[in-house]
Amino acid sequence: MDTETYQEGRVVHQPEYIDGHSVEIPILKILKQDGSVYKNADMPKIDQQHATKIYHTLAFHRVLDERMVASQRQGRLSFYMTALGEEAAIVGSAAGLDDNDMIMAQYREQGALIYRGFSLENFMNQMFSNEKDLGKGRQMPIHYGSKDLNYMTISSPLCTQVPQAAGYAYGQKLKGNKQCTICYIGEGASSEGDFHAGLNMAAVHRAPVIFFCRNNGYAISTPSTEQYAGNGIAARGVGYGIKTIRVDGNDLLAVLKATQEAREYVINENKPMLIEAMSYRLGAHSTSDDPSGYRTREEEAKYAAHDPILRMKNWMLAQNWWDEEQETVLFEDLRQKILAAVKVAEVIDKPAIDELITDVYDVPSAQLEQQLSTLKEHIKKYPDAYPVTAGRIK
Amino acid sequence: MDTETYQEGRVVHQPEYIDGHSVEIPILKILKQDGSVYKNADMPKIDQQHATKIYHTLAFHRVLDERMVASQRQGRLSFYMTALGEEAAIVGSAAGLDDNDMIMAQYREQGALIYRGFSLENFMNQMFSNEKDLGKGRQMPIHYGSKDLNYMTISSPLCTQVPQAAGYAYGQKLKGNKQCTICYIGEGASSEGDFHAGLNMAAVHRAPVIFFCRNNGYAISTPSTEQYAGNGIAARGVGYGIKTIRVDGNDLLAVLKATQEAREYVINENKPMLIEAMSYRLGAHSTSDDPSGYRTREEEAKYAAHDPILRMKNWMLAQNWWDEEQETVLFEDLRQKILAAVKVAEVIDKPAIDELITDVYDVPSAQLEQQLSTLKEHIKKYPDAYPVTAGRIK
Amino acid sequence: MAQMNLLQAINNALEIAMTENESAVCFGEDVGHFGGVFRATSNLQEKFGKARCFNTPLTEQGIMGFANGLASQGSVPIAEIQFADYIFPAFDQIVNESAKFRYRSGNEFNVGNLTIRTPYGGGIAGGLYHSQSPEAYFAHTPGLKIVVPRNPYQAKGLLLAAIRDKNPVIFFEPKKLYRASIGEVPEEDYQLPIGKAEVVKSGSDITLLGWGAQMETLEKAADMAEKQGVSCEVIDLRSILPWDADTVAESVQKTGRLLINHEAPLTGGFAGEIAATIQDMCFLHLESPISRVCGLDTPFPLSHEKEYMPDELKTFEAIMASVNY
Amino acid sequence: MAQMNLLQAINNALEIAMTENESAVCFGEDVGHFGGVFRATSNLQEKFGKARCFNTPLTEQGIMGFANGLASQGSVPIAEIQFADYIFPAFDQIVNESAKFRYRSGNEFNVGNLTIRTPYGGGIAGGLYHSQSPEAYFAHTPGLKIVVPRNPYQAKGLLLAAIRDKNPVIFFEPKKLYRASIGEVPEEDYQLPIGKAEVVKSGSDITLLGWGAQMETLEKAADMAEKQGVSCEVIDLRSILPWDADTVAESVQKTGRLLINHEAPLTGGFAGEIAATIQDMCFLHLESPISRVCGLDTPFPLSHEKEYMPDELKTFEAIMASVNY
Ligand SMILES: Cc1ncc(C[n+]2csc(CCOP(=O)(O)OP(=O)(O)O)c2C)c(N)n1
Ligand SMILES: Cc1ncc(C[n+]2csc(CCOP(=O)(O)OP(=O)(O)O)c2C)c(N)n1
Ligand SMILES: [Mg+2]
Ligand SMILES: [Mg+2]
Repeated sequence: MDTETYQEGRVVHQPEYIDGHSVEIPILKILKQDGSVYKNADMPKIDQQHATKIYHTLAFHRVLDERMVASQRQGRLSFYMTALGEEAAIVGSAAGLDDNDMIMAQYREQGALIYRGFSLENFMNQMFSNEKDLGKGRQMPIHYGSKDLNYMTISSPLCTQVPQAAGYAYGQKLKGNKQCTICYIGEGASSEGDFHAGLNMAAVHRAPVIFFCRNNGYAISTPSTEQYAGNGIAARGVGYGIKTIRVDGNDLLAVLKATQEAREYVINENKPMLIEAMSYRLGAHSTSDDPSGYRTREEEAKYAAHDPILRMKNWMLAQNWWDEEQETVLFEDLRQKILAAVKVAEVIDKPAIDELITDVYDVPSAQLEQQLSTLKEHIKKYPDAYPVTAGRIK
Repeated sequence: MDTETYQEGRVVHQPEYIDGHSVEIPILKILKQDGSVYKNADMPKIDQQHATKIYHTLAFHRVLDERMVASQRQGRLSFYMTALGEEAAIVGSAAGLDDNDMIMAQYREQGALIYRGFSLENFMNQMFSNEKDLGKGRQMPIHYGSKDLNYMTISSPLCTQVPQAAGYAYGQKLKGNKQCTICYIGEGASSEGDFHAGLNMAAVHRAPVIFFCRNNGYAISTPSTEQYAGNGIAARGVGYGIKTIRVDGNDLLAVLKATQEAREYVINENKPMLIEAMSYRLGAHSTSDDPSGYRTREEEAKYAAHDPILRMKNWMLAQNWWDEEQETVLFEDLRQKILAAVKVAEVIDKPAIDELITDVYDVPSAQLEQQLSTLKEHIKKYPDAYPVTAGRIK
Repeated sequence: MAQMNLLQAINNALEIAMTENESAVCFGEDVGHFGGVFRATSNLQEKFGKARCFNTPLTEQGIMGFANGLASQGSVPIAEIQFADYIFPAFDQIVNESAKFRYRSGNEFNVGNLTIRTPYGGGIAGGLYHSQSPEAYFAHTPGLKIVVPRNPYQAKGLLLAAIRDKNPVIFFEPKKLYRASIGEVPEEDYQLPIGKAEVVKSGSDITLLGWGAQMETLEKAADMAEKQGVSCEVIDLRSILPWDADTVAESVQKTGRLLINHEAPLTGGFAGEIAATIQDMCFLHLESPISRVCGLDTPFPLSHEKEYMPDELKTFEAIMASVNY
Repeated sequence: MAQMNLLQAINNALEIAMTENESAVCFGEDVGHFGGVFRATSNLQEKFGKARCFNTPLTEQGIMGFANGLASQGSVPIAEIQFADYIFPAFDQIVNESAKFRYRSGNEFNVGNLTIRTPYGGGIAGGLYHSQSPEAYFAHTPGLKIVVPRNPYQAKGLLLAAIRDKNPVIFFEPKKLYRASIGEVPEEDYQLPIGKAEVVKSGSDITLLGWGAQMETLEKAADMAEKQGVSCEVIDLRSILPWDADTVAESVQKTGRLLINHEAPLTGGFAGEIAATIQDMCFLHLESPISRVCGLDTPFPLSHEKEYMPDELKTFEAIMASVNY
C-alpha cells in the first residue's frame, strides 16, 4: 500500500506547502550560437557522417518549408505548416533514435520524417493529395505517414497520439524487441486530457516511450502564459513519477544528447521519459494564420537571432566538417529539386473514385459498394460537374 | 513569453534529471491517535461549540453508514456507500468552510452534507427515491444534492465535477462575493482527463477552488500502486503551479487547519489550492463490492487501528468537551432516529409518473407531453403491470 | 438594417448578449485577444475585458466542464469549440453532464444558461478533421437543444435565442458560409424561435427538408426541378432538437413526398429520425418512399469532397426519382 | 456442450482468444486480479500473467488511446469499459481515432485488431448512469462495427468473431442477462457472423426486430400476439453496424409490417435508421407504418424504469395497432 509510504514520509506539525517553485528545472545546453561548445559539456555520440546527415536534413527542411510556403502563396497548395526555428529540436531528437523505433508526431515534425529518408516525391504526393500519396489523398497537406519508415500517420485531433504512444510502446515491450516509441507533442496540446491519461498509463504500465514536448511558446495565438501556470511541461513529469529533462531546443547537440540517453533509459528500464525542448515558433502557426494579430515583430526578431540551423552550421564549420561552398551548392540544389518536384506532383491525377470507399473497413461493405456504384452512375450522367474523377470511370 | 524565463533558468552542460523524487512532500499531522496534540503543532481555529458540532456530525455519519449498510443487507435499500475510515477528511474539510461556499463532491462525502445540516428525512427520501426526494427519485442512493445547502447534486461519471468546480469558482470570483468552491475527488478518479483539464483551467484562470483529494488507497479493487507511479496526487500540484499540501486524512485537526488556510488563500489570492488527505477506505467500495477478492483482513485491521472518529473523540475527552455518557446517549439516540426515519421513508410513494418527463428541459417539449400521455393511457390499460404508478394516474 | 456576413452577424449577436447581461462570458481556444481562428469573437475582449472574453488552455473537455460549472453557478457561458470535429473530447461533459444536469438533480441545479458555438461542415478542403457535421451524435440526447442557422439573419436571431434559452444549446455554424453568405441583418436585438422550422418556399409536389449550408443546395435543386415542372416546397428545419415534426408533416400531407438532405453520412444521420417519424405521421399520404440525399458512409474525404457531397445534382436526381416513382 | 451463463460464455471466449494468440491483451478498470466488477475477466490474470491482463488507471480515454496504439502496433487489445455509460470520455478516441485510423492513413496503419467490450442497458436499478444503451451514438460512425449478443451462445460466438475481425468492434454486453441468461454453449471454438441478422422465429403477419436483452421482450410480445392470432416473425439484428438490411427487408416484404424495439430513447435511436431504410426498400409492401417501441426521450429513469422501458405490453399493443391499422 502506498499510503504507508506517505505515513512514513517527513511529518510536520505546521502547514508546509509545495508549489510550482518546489522543483528547480535546469536546462541543458551544449552548443553556443557561435558554434562553440560549452566548457565541460557532455557531448552526444556524433561523428562526421552522422553530423553531415543531420545537417543535410536541416537544410532540406529549411528549403522545403520556404518553397512550400511560397507554393501556398501562389495558390498551388491549399495549406502548409513550417517548423521554422524548431528544426534542431525535431531533427536532433529523430537523430537520437534507431530507424526501427516508432515515431508518433503531432504535425510539425516533418524534420523527423526527412531524417528517416521519406522521399521528396512522397512529400509532394501527400501535399498535393494525388493518387501516388501513400495516404491516398485523404488528409490535408502535411499529414504524412509511412509504415516502412515507422512514422505513424498524422492525425489532426490534438494529443490523441499520446495515450496511443503508451500503448504502442507497451506492445513493443511485449514483443521484447528492444525498440521504443517517441511521441512528439506541443505545449498547447499538452493541456488535453489525453496528455494526462497517456503519461500516467505509460508510467504505471512501464512503456518504453519518450514523450518529447516541443515548447515553442504558442498554440496558434495563445501564448504559453495562457496555457499553463506551472513551470512548463517538464514540471509535470514529477507528478507522474517520470524521469524528465529540459533542453534548449535550439541546440541540436543538447537535444541529441538527451534523446540518446532517453532511448537507453526507456529501453533498459522499461519506463517512459519526458523531454521538454524550449524553442520558439518563428513562423506563423500555418499558412492560414497571421501572427501579427497577436505578437510583435520585435518579439519575433529576438528569437530569430537563435536560429538553430545556423548554430549547427557554425559548429560544423568549426569542426571542419562543412564549408561555405558546400552550403551554397546544397541549398541551390535543394531549391531546384524541390521546385521540380512540385511541378511533377501537382499535375498527377487525384486518386480514382474507387478510393472513396476503400479503407473504411478492411473490405468495403456491401452497402458501401452500392453507394459507390450509384455515385459512379451519377458522375457518368454529369461528367462536367465532377471533373476530377469523371474522365476515369470505366 | 515564458520561454525567456526558462532560458534564464540554471544552465547545465551535463544532463540533469528530475523525477518523482525531486520534490519532498511532508505530511501535516496535529492530532495523535490517543487524543493528544503534537508539540508545537499549529492548531486550527476551533472552539467547543464548533468541535461539538463536528463531533455530532462524525457520530451521525458513523451511525448512518452502519444502519444503511444493514438496511441494504436486509433488502430494504438497493445500494449504499460508506465512508468508513475517511470521516475526518470529509467532515474536517467541510468544517473549514463557510456555509455559502459551494461543495462539489464525488459521492463519498455525505459527511460534508451532514455538517451542512441536510435533514435525516432528506437523506432517507433520496435513498429510497420516494416522492419527497429533492432529486425526484432519479438517481441511485447517495446521489444527494441541495441548492439551499450549496451542495451540488452528485453525478456518477467520475471527475466531471473537477473542471466544473473550476468554472463554478470562476463565476464566484466574477460575482465578487468572496466565496469559494471545494471539489472532492478520489485518487482513482484523479486519473481521468478531466482532472488535468480542471486543475490546469483553475490555475490559469485563477479560480478560487480547493481541490480536495481523498487518497484512500483504492479505486474499487485497484490499489493506488496501480493507479499512478508518482508520489500520490499532491506531486501533481507542482506541475500545474498550484499550491499544495498533504495532510493525514485521519487527523481531523490537520484537515481542518489545512482547509481553513486554503480557504483564506484561494479567496484572497484568487488561485486554486490542492489538498491531498491520506487515508484508507476501511469499508467495501459499495454494498455491491466484496474487498476479500483483492485485499487481506490483516491489511484492513492495520488501518482500522487509525479510526479517525475515535481519535477525535479522544481529543474531545482530553479537552473535557465530551464524556462517555454523552457518547452513549448520542449514539443510541442516533440509532433510533435513523431506524425510525428508514421506516418512514421506505413507505412513502414513489414520484408520480408525471415526473418522468419534467426537468429534461425547463418546460417539457410537446413531444414529451405526447409520450407521457400515451404512456398514461397504456398504464391505465394495464394497471397491474405498473403497480408503482398505476394507482395514482388521474 | 446593415449588410453583414455570417461571422459579423454572430459577432453582433455576441456583443448584444454581453452588453445586456454582465454575467455573459465568451471563451474557447484563441477566442480572446485574437478573436478566434475565424474571428467570430473579434473585439469582444477589448470591449468587455479579459475576465469576460478569454483564451482557454487547449482542452475541449476542460472548456465544456468549465462551462457547465459556470452555468450551474448562474453565469451565462458562451463556449466556442474551434471546429465541430474537435467537440468529441467534450462529449462526456455535454452528453452525460450538460444534458442531464437538471434532470438528475430534480432541478436543484441546471446549466440552462449554457450555449456552445462551433463551426461545422465541409466546403473548405478540410478533409476528415475539418469538415464534420456531428449534429446527429447529439440529437440522441434528451436535454440538449441543437440549432443550425442558414444565413446571417438567421444566425443572429437564432444565436440570441440560444443564449437566452433556459436549456443547454449547441449552435452549429456553417463555416463555409462565414464570409460567403452576406445579407441584410437588423442592427437591433431580435430573436427567432428555437424548435420551429421555416417554410422557405412553398410548393405542391415534393417537400425538400434540410438545414444550414445545405439549404442553398436544396434551393438550387428546387430551381432545377421547377424547370422540369416539379413544384418544390423547401423547408429549413433550423432546430434539430427539438425538431418541428408538425410543420414537416403538414407539408408532406400536402405534397405527398419528402426528401431530406444532410452533409453527414447517411447511416445514423438525423434524416433517418425524420424519415421514421414522417412515414408514421403521413403513411397514407406518401406517394413515394422518403428519400435521403446525404453524405456517403465514409469519413469526410479530401480529394473526393465534391463527389461525396449531397449536392444539387444528386438532390435533383432524387427529386425526379421520387416524383416518377 | 456446457451450461454457461452469459458472463461465463464471455470469459470462455476471452480465454480461447488469449490462448490462441499470445499478443491478445485484456485490460480495463478492475479487470486484472479482481476479474472486473462483473467478473467477466476472472482468472485471466492468473492464467496469462499480469502483462496480458491488467488493471488500468481510471481513465476511459486513456484505456481507448492505449488500446488504439496497441492495436496499431499489431497486438490484439481487448479493452473493457466498466459501464457503457462511461464510454463517453473515450468518444474521441473511438469515433475520431479508431474509426478513421485505416482510412486516414491509406491503410499504412490500422487498428483492426481492436475489440471494446462494455456492459450496457437497464434492469439493475441503475438509474441514468448505469443503464444507458449508447449503440446509436456509435452507429453514425463509418469504420466501426457494433455487435450485441442476446444469450450465452451468441455471446461466445460473436465475441470470438469480434476479436478476430480485422476492424475495430464495439461489443455491447446486456448486463441484466450476465447471470440471468443461461444456456448450452459448446466448449470448443466457434464463431458467429458479424453483419448477419438471425431469424429467431418465423411468422407471417409482422416482423419484430430487436437486439440484446430486448429479444426476450419481443419473444414474450410475440407469444401474446400469437394468442390473438397474429403470427410474428422475430429477428435478432445482432450487428448494429454494419446491419443486415437485406434479411430485414426480405422479412418485411413477406409480412408487410415492421416493429423495431430498443431500450435507448426514441429520438435519434437506431430504430430510426432502420425504419428510414426499410420504408425505402419495402415501400410497396408496407401495410402499416413502421412502428418504433423504444425508450422515452428522457434520461434513463430510476423509480420509473418499469414505465420507461419498451416492455412486452407496449410491444404487444404496438403489434396489434400495426395489424389493425
Ligand atoms: C482536439 C483539437 N483541438 C483543437 C485543434 C485546433 N488546433 C490545431 S493546432 C492548434 C494549436 C496547437 O499548439 P501546440 O500544441 O503548442 O503546437 P504548435 O502548433 O505550437 O506546434 C490548435 C488549437 C485540433 N487540431 N485538435
Ligand atoms: C467515468 C467513470 N468511470 C468509471 C466509473 C465506475 N467507478 C465508480 S467508483 C470507481 C472507483 C473510484 O475510486 P476513487 O476515485 O479512488 O474513489 P473512492 O471510491 O476510493 O472514494 C469506479 C471505477 C464511474 N463512475 N465513472
Ligand atoms: Mg506550441
Ligand atoms: Mg480511492
